[in-house]
Amino acid sequence: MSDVRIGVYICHCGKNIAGVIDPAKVAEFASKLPNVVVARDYMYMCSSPGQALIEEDIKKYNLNRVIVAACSPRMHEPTFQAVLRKAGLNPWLLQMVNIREHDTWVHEDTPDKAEEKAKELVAAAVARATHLYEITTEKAPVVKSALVVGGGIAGIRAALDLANAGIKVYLVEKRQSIGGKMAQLDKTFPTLDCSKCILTPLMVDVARHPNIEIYAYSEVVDVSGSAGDFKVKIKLKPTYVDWSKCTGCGVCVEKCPGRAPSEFNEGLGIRKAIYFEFAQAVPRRPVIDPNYCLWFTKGICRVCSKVCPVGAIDYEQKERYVELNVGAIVVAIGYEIYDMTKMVEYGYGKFKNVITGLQLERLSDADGPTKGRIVRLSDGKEPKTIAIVLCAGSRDEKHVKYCCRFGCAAALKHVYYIKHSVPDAKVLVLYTDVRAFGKGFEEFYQKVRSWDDVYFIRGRPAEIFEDKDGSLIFDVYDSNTGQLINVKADLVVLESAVVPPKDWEPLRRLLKVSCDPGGFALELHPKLRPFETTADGIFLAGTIQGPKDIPDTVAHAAAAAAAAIGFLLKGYVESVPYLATVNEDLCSGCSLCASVCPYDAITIEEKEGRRVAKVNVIKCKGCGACAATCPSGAMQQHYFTDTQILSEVSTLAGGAK
Amino acid sequence: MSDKVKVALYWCASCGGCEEAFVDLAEDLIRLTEKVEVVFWPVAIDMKKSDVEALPDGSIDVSFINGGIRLSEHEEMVKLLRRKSKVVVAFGSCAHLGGIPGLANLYSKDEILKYVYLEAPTVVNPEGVIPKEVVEVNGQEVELPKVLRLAKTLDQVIDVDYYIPGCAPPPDVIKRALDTLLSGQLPPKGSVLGAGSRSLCDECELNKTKPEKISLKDLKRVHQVRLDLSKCYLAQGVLCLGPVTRGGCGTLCIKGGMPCTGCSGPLDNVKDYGARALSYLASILDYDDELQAEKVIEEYVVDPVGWFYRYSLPKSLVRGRYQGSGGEVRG
Amino acid sequence: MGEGVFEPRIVVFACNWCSYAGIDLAGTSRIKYPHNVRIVKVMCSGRVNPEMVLKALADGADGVLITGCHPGDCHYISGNYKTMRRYFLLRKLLKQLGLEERVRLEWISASEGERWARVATDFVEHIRRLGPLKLKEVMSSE
Amino acid sequence: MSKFLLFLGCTIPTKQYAYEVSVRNVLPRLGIELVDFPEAGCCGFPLKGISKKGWVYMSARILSLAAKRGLPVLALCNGCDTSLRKVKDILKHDEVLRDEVAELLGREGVKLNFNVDVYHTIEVLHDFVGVEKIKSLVVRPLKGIKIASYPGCHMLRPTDIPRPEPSGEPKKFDMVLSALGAEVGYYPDKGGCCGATMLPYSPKHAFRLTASKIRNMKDFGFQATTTSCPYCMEMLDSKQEAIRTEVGDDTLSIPVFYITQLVGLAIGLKPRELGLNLNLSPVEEVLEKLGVSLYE
Repeated sequence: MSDVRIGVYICHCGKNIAGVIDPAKVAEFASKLPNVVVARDYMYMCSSPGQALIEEDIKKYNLNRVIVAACSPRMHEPTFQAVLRKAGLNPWLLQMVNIREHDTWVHEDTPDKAEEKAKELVAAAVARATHLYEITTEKAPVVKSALVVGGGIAGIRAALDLANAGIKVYLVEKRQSIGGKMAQLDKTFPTLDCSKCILTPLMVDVARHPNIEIYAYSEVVDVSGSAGDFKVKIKLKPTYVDWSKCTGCGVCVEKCPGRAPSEFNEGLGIRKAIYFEFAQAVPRRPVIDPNYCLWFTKGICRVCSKVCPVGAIDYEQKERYVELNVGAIVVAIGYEIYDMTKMVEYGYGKFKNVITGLQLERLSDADGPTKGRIVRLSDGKEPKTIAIVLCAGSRDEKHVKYCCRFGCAAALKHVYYIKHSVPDAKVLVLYTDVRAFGKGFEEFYQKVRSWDDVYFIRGRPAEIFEDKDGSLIFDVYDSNTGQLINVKADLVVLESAVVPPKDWEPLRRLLKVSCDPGGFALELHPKLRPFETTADGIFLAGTIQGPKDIPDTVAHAAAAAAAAIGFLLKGYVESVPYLATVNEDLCSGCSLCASVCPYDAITIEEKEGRRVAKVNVIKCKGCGACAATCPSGAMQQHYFTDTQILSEVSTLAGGAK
Repeated sequence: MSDKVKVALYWCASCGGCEEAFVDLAEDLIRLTEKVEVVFWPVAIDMKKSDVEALPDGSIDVSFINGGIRLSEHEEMVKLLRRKSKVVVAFGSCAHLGGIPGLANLYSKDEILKYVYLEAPTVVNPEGVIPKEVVEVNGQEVELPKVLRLAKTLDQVIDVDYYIPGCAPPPDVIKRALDTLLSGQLPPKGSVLGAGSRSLCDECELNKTKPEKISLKDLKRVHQVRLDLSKCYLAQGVLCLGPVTRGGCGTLCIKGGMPCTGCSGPLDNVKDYGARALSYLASILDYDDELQAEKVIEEYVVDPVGWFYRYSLPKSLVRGRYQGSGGEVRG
Repeated sequence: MGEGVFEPRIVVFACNWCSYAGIDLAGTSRIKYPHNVRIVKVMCSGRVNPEMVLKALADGADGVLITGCHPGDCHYISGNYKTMRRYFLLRKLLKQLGLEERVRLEWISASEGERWARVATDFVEHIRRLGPLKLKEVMSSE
Repeated sequence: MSKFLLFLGCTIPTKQYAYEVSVRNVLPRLGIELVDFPEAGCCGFPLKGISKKGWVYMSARILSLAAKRGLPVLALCNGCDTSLRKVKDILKHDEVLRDEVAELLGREGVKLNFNVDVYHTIEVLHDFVGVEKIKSLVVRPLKGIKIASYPGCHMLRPTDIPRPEPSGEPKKFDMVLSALGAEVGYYPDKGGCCGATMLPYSPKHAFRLTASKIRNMKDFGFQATTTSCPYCMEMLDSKQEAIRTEVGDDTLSIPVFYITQLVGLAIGLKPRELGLNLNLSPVEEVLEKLGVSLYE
């Protein structure tokens, strides 16, 4: 390292840093460290004047290392690397120091210790920076196509936006039809327009779009490759119907004698053994459910194959697999409602007349199991007293800590359903808070609150018991009036909590996406980059990132699509800088590095009669396992060499001397 | 006479093997005597400390010192030799890295004395006598050399110019080292002489037979397995320290059917031999299940220090068993 | 150090994808924890060579904490498994050297800001109870 | 043959002898070996609200002593069972408290070790003996008797630690009862609290709580009830008279048994061998149906 010239820049980040420690003091300390030519502090380093300051210094003092002590590198490393590039320096001569997230934000109680810590972190960075060197990265082309996982409203919107931008889209849906939860809803709040009426046209657009290929009744089973060039393996579950022949006439469904509980109707009502999810299903291609089909269960019937005019029925059909090559992946697999049987005290699953909000949607839907009549499931009678329980499982230490973000508005909508179907019904809304934050929500809330026989009680039921006549009895403490109220209701509707779908965890691991405490996908930044993930080329659309109502979901999906479009149209991805690199002179070809490489990126090759390790820069993802395993130190990782790490470690361990 | 290179040879805590190694030079030793004049070599020539003290400072060209530093006497002698010599060479694993006697750093000085003089099965010591530093023999106070708290390497006591590795250094290594020293143009200070600049695998014939990926289900110790001498031992599940050990010895042990135990020590830029060895061994164990991995390691790796620091405990970053506040608290 | 209450010096290795993000999260959520921890970022805990851990102890750290993604979550498929195995073996070695209480391995995911704060607090207290290490001084004193 | 340390706690040996008598006579006949555990003291549960450390210490002591014996613990009392399991959980996570407790135990030369299994009566009956075996031993089926299982709240709660009835409902109870030939079924507030904890400071409310349980049982046509908790027994059985007076309703009368007493009856033991003479509720009503005399 001949003539190392380091510039150190301490950011105030307004009061975020300067409110706890004195950046000037840290800069003053830094200026005395070896190889440091200039050290300054500034209000906002990331602001354009702040950036300009660094740029000028680089030229003025011809610096060849730059240290910025500010926020987390995960936030602004790219920003400052750009500054170096602009000033003609290799971006990997930059060293960030995290004195905000790792210091001032967590140690404000002990300011002088925080300042001491900041100084030590800077000292360590200086020690490390001394050993930095230029790193050149390569540009790899991106495949101009995208995979959208999940065909709910989020997936639909994302797919359409991508496709309209001229990008080839593969839309994978695990069920027979796209449409997702929104298709199950009767109406949408607060405007109360019919859900299907606004959804189905979009579903048709998807089906018709030249750039969109739908893989319904399919699942993602494997993902390899990397951003810009993913290889995705899709499993097409056996439908026992040759969709290429099928015309969707539906005779088979009509004639099928087999009966099964309808998933689409949340277990209320039945469907045929060969079925469409619902009338407007897209694609309009039926599937046979072997668990209920008489041919599969009893070896009789075969009616469908007899009536099919095109001979599309194929009982022998096996699952098939297709390999897709895409540049970006949009995850839009939505949510699932929390298993209400886990809340034993509410008796869901035990007592027939305790139902979920989604089940109420099906009851209220004109083409639902009761043709739109709201009834008690125990005896089909019209309920006179209905209790709607909000936050069922949500905001609950024992179950789901977070808010579902649409339960309140949904409950108001459900009051409307009930009053609409049973005008003289008495409705009790048991709430914790009514959070009417959305556009038009508060107005809607006021309206519903003003209706007769609608009572808002601030409290949750203690424990729900079933009376002999199937009606439900429970106590609820109304914290507004301080009264303990004994309720006897004909029907209890639970506005259930929201959780990620069961199949998210395996997919998450394939995609290497982190998750938040609730299990939802973790966004790259909660405010600035809520639809991207830490994994490049993988984007989030809708509720898989966290509970959302329909407007937010659609906005989120469109944003994800836009981000994906930007990523794909940029045309290239930069290779990781942190690649493994061999000092062939030192290498003895012991092949231990090759043994531990998870990507088979290292091979042992013959060179001048010696065996030496060779790194395949395309395959290498830069984890550094090889470098940590190499017994001689011949294998190193760019930007994380032994010398760089050890010098940092030893400074931190010894403290700022 | 005076044009001959003046050399001194001295041993500290040593088994004598390093002295033997010189004799093993055989006829080369004769040729050597034409070039050098031995001014001090307690093993071969009857000379006393006073003879060395009598020499003018810096009058010895090269001192070869073997053995670890365990007694105050060793410190005294090597400091003296340092003063008298232009060049000091740490000869053999003990002087270089601490060697086998360095493993005693796992025990406190008292534990050692207690064991050696009272508990060792071969000891007969009815009065339970333990040597003291000062003893009275008929009215006279006799002073014995002090046993140091920890065994040390030579360079932990005096400034060392070069190292010759090995336990003991094989003749070829010594020959190459001497040639370099006598050639006149000396390598940079601190160099390891006569040995290779890469790890042992580089010169090992079995390296070719090594599969591209080694992954071990179970580890075996040499006595538990019939080794296929034509294939890489490590790949057969036996700990061979070749990958982490400096080459140059010509893989003598491996040719003799034994895996490398690492007497030549680490390569230049390795800070801690044992840690590096440990790292690669753990990395190639084929266990991803926490409990299983823990179990296999617990069961098989009986004595990690003995494995990974056999010759280099005093030279390691930790240097021995920590006797301070931390170690004993809670189990 | 030395003056008044003993303030341990702890070096933490954190992987970029899970643990470092988790530690950042603790910051953004303003979850307080002792100032004694000093974080060293690596791309993957699998990059951490035991040599680095010993180096930290030898150069004055009182404790070392290695953190990585939970098993199965590694951004690089299997890096944390290698870390785990190295840690088990290292711990056994440190037991012989009387130092096993000084090093710990913890899994911290990107969402576990609170858990990180707990782990950090717990480890700092643990080391505080063990007292200063002063490895160099102790091991080179006569 | 599974072996357990018989941990009685403090309520049973002081006022609920019937439980101990029936357990000692019934379980061995089901192939369970009981080992006396005299060195164990109070589990400390009542201290919970006053001194966490004190409580944890007392339960930790019992766990450690059990670990020394190398046998799993059978805790007859719901409170003890909960206390021991909760403390295991606390010690697992709280390193500081762990050290403090270890120090306290050290004073009497006891080494802290909470690596010991704790089981409750119902688990021994259902998980270890098994309903099939019980069925096979029944000689006097409880045919035609509708029995309300009343496990006591701690069988089901708190749910953050393993509970004897993990389903949130007394399923094991009902399966054992069915095995004995009895009729079982649902009634409101089956898993509710008996009120015992309120007894010291508000007997009135405690009694009302128990009253509501008995009322529900009778409303849903039950002829008897059974529990596995000495506290619930205290409320349902011993205090039944007092409850009737408190709420002024003489119909609130129901025979109350320990689950072990019912098993004993079904496998043909004499009432006295089950301490049934110590029950204060009208158990005769059931005995008559079975054609057994309390004093035979």
